[in-house]
Amino acid sequence: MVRVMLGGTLKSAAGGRSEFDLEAGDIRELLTRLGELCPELKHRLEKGVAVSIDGRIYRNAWFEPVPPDSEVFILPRMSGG
Amino acid sequence: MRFEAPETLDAAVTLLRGETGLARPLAGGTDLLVQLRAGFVEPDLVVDLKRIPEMRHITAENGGFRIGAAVSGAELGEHPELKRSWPGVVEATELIGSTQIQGRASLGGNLCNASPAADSVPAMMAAEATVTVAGPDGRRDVPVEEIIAGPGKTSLARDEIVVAVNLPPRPAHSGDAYLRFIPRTEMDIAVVGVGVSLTLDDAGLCTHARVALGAVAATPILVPDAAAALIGTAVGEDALTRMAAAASAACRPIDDKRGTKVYRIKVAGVMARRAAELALDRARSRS
Amino acid sequence: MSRHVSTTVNGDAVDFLCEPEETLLDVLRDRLALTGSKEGCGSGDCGACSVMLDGRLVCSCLVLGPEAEGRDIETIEGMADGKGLHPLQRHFLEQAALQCGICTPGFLVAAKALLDRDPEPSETEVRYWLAGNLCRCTGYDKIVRAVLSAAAEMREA
Amino acid sequence: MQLDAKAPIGDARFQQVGTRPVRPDGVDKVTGRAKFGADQKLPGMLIGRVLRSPHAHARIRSIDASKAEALDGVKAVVTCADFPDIVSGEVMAVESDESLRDIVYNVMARGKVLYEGHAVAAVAATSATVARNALSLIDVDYEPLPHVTDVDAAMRPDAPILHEDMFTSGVEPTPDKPSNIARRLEITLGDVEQGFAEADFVVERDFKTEAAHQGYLEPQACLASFAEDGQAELWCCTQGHYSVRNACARLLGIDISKLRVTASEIGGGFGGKTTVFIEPVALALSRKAGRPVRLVMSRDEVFRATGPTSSTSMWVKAGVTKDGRITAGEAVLKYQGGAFAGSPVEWGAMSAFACYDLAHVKVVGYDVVANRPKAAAYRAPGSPMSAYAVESVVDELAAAIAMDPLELRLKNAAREGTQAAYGPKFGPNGLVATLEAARAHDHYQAPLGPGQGRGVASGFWFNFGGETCVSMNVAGDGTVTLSIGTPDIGGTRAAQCQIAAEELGIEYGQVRAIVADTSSLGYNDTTGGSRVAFAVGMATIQAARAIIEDLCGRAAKIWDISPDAVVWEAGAARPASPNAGDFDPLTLADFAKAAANTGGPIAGHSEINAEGAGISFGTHIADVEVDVETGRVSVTRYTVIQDAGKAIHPGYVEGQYQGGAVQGIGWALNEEYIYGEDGRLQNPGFLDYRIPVASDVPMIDTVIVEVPNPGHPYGVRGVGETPIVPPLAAVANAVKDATGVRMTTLPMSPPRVLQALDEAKDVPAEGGAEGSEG
Repeated sequence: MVRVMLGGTLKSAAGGRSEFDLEAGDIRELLTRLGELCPELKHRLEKGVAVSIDGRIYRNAWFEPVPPDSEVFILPRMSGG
Repeated sequence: MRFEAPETLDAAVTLLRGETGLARPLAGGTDLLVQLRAGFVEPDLVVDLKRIPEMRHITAENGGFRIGAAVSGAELGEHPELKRSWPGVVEATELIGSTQIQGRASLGGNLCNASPAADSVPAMMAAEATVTVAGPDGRRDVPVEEIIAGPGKTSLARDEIVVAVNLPPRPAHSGDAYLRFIPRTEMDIAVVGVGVSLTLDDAGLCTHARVALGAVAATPILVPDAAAALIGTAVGEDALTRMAAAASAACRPIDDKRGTKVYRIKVAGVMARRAAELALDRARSRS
Repeated sequence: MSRHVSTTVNGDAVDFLCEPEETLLDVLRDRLALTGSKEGCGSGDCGACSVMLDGRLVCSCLVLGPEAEGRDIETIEGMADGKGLHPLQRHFLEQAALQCGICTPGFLVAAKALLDRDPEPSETEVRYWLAGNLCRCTGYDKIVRAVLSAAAEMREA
Repeated sequence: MQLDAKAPIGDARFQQVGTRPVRPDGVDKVTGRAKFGADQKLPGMLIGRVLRSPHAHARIRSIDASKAEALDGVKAVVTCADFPDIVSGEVMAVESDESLRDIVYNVMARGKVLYEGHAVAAVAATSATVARNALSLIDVDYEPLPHVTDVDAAMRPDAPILHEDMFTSGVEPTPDKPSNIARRLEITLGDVEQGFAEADFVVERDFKTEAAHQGYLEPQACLASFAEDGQAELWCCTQGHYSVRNACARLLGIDISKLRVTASEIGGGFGGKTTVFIEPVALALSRKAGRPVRLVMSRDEVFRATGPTSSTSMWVKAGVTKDGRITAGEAVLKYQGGAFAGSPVEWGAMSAFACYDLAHVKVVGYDVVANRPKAAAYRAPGSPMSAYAVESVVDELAAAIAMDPLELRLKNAAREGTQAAYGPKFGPNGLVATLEAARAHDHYQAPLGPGQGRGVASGFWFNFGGETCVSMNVAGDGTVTLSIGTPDIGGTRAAQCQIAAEELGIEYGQVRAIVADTSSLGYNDTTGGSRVAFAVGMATIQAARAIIEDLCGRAAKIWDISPDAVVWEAGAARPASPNAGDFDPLTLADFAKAAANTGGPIAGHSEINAEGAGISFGTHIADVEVDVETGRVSVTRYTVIQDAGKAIHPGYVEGQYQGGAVQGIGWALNEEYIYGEDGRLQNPGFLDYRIPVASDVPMIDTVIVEVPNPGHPYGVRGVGETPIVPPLAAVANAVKDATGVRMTTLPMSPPRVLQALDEAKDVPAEGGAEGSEG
C-alpha cells in the first residue's frame, strides 16, 4: 500500500480529497489507480503531472518503482523560462 | 524617395525649393531615420546637408562661436575652447543619446526636430544663442527660442535651412549648465530639462541670468521669472528657492508615459536649482 | 531608383547599388553579406548595429546607404586583422563576456572605438561609453571587466 | 567507472568540470560569423510582413486582401483561413499542455482581435518595400469592442469579456456566466487561521506589478522553405526547435518528419522564445508562394505581439512571534496572462512561500485574461512577483520584531526535510548555505552612505530535467563531436564539451559540440527551466560512458582478456590490474585508427527523460541610493549568492547570476508595459521600455554555493531561473531601508517613488512597523 497525497493545486481539483491509499509498484500503476479512485482528476492526470517520491520529482517516468513506504505527492508539471 | 547630397548651401536651398512633394533636410539623421522607418514621414526628397563645409565647422568669431548646424555632438565635445566657454551647451548636446548617436546628432537637427524635450535647446536658449537661417532670400539671424513653434513644428519656411548656431561672447564670471532628469542614467528622453546661464559681477552679485526649461510645455520655454529671482542677488538660498518655485510655476506639462504633470512640475524646480548651483560654481571659478 | 555608391569597407573598395531609403545596416547585411552587424531595434536604441563611419562610432541603422558614398566603414568583420583576434575579442572570450552573443559585435566595435581614443578608461567611463549598447544576458559585469583588462593588456603591449 | 555522486565538491577528481575554457562557438560570435535568425538567405527568397491589429479588442467583420494580392511583387497573402480551425481541448503534444487552439488563434486572429498587435494577415513579396505597401492595401473591417488591460479591472463582473466560452474552472459549481478568470487555484498546508492566532505580529499588504518583457536583443526571425513535394525546411531562432517543429507541422497539416527545423544561433530568449509566433506564418506563406520566405519581427512587433510576463495584483499576509517564528503565510495572487489562459500563477503560488519552513500556508491564485499579448515564460515564470510580495512582507515582519532580516530568514528557512506548501519534502538544498554566506559576506557588513539603504531577499525555483537526446561520435583521429538538440543560449556547448572531455579523459579542445537539427536527433525538450546543464549533461555523461564501455570491450578483444579486466582511466583503456596482463594503454586515437577492424565506427548516444532535478535557492543583497527630491533609485552595490550544486563552467554560472539579477533590477525599477486609455501599448521600443544600460548598474558580485544535487552524477542543479526571483524584493527592501517607505507597486519608477515619499510625509511616523499586534 502506498499513501499518495495531492500537492499544490491538485488538491482542490479532486473535490477536496487529498489522500489516497493504493497498491502500485510503479508510477504508471499509481496514476492508473489514482484515476480510477478519483475520476475528477483523470483529465489532469492525462494532461500530465509530476510525481514526487520521497522528495525526488519525476515528470514522465511510468516505470519508476514506487517503494511501499515512500511518501508520494502528485504535483502540477513544471517547466520554465 | 530621392536622395541628394549637395556641396553648397545654395544648391541645398535650390533643391528644397524645387521639390513639389515633401522634402526633408538630413543632418545627423538620428531622428529622421527613426521617423522614416516608423512611416511617420514619407518624404519624396531627402537632402543631406553634411557635405556642405560651413555646416560642419566650429569657428571662434567675435569672442563667441559659430557652430555649423550639422556638427555632431562628439565634435562639439572635442572642442576645448567651446567647452570652456559654454560647458552647459556642450554637455546638453552630449546628453543626446548614446556614444553612437553622438557621432551623428547635431545642434541643428536637435533644434529643427522641434521636440519639446530636445536637450540642447534649453541650453541654447539660456545661452541666448541665435541661429543663422539661409533661404532663397539670403540669410537671417533668429533667436533660438523663435524656431520651435510646437511639437514637431518649426517657424522655418519649407526652403529654409538652419546653417549655424551662434553663441555670444562670454563675460568674466559667467557660467552655464544644463541638467535633465531621466529615469535611467543614459538613453532616455528628458522628463524635465533645465538650462541656466548667469553672470556675476566682481562682488559676486548676479547681473544677468537666463533660465529655460524643456519637456514641461509644448515647446522649450524661457522662464524670465526664474531668471529675475537670481538677478541682483548673490544667488543664495533664498534666491535659489524663489528661482526653483518660479521654474515650477512656469511648467505647463502633460501626463505621458515619461512622467506625470505633478511630477514634472515638482522636478522642474529641483533640477532648476541644481543647474543654477552648477552654473554658479562655474561662474565663480571663471575669471 | 537605385543609386550606385562607392565606399571602403574594412579597407577594401566596395561598390554597391541601393535604394535611397535603405539604411547602411540593410546594405551591409543584405547587399554585402556582412551580417555581423545586427538589427536589435532599428532606432538607435540598442547599438547592435554599431560600425565606424569615417572613424566615428555610429549606429548603422541610422545612416542611409547613399550617405556612405566616399566614406570609410569598419565593421566587426574587419576587427580581427588576419593574424589573430583583437585583444578585445580575446578578452571577451576568455572572460565569458558573452552569453547569447547577439550584442557582442556591437559591443566590440564600440569598445574598440573607446580604446582607440582613450587607452586607460575608468570603469565609469567604460559604462557610460557603452550605455548605447544593450545586453540582456550578462548584466554587463563581465563585459566591462573584459574591456578594462583588454585595455590593460594593450597598454603593456 | 562510476563517479560517486555524493563525493564532496571541490574534489580533485575533476579535470575539466569547474574550469573556464573558451566556448567552441566563441570565435564565430566575436568575429560576426555566427548566424542568427535573421542572418540566413536562400535563392529566390521573399520578404514576409505581418499586418497587425490597431485595436485592443475588435470583431473582424471582413478581410479583403484582393488589392494586396494584385500588387506587383506580392506572391502570397495569408489569413486565418490558411490555418486550421482547431477545436477546443486539443493540446499541442504529449510534452506540452499548451492549447493548440490558443496557439493558432494567437498566431493569426480568427473572428476577433484580442490585443493591439494581434496578427490579422501576412504577405510575402519580392522586397520589404513591396511587402510594406501590400499591407496598407489589405482592408480589414473592424468593429471595435470595449477592452480591458488591467488585471483587477478584468476580474470585475462587468468587464468586457474576451472569450464567450471561458467559464472559471476550479470553482464549485462551475459558473454559468463567462468571465475573464480562466481558473482559480488553491494551495493549502495546515490551517492559516490557527497560524495567525499564534502570531504576535501580523502584517498584510497589497501589491501590484506591471508586465515586464524578456527583452532579448534578437527579434524573432525565421526563414521557411516549403517544397512542392510537401517537405519543408525552417530556420529560426528558438529555445526549442523540436516544439517549433511539432506546432508548425500540426498547424500546416503535414507529417512532423517532413519538416526539418534548424535552430539558428539564438540572441537571447529567457523563456520568450519557447513558443511559435511567426514561424507557422512564414511556412504558410512559403507554401502558398512556392518560394522561400524570410520573416523577421521589428522591435515594435516584439513588444506588441510576443509574450511578456504577467502583470499582477497580490495580497500577502504573514504572522510572526516575538522570538522570530513565522507562524503562517497567506496570499491571493491575480496574474493577468494576456489574451489567453495560461498565466504562470500556479508557479507563483507554489513558489511563494517555498523559502520558509511553515506549518500553515494558504495561497489562492487566479489566472486572468485581458486585452494584452499572450504571456510567455520569463525566467522562473510567476515566481519573481509572488517572491516580491512575500519577501517584502517578511522584511516587515523582521522590522516588527526588530530582528535582522537575514536572521529571521535563517530561523525560518526551508531545509532538507522541510515540507513545501505545495506538497513534497525538500531534498538536500542550499538555502541555509546562501543565507549564511550572505551574513558572512563583507557586503552585508559594509557601512552605508547617506541616502542609502540595504535589502535582502531570497528566491526559489523548482528546476526540471526533461526529454533529451545526444549523439557522440569519435572521428578518425580520436577527436570527438557531440551533437545536442537544445539551442545554446549561453555556453551550453562549452559545458557539454567539458563534460564529454571529463568522462572520456581527453582534452577540452578535442571535443566539438554542435546543435543538431530536428532530423538528426530524437526529440529534445526546449532550452528552458534551467534544465540544459543538468539534463543534457546527464545525457552526455551516458553517451560518453556508452563509448567507454564499447571501447573497453574492444580492448578486451585486442588483448584477449576478459572485458571485466579492462578499465578506462585518463583517456585510455588499461588493464585493470597487473594480473590482467601487461599491455600498453589504448587511447581514443588508437581505437579510432583501428575502428574498422574492431567493430566499426565508434559512437555513443543517449536518449533519456532526465529525472532528479534539484531545487534551487538564492539570496541577494542590494544597496540602493535614493534621490529623495526626484524619486530616482540607483543600485550602488549588489551581491548574488546561489546554490549551483556543482558549477560546470563557473564563468557561465556567474553570468546567469549576474544577468538574472540585472533583469530583476530592471523589473524592480523601470521596466513596464504602459497602456493608454485606448488599450494600445505606449512604449513598444527600447527608448521607453527601459531595460538597464551599462551605466545603470554596478559590478554584480557573485558567490557560487555548491550543495550537490543527489539526482545528478556531478551534483549539478539548474541555475538560470532563480537569479531573477530575489531582486524585486531585495531592491524594494533596500528602498524601504533607505527611505522608510514601503513600495508596494512595481516598477519603482521615479514618479511612483516620489509620490510615495510625499505621501509618507503627510502621515505621522508609523509605529510598530505597521503591523497589527496579534
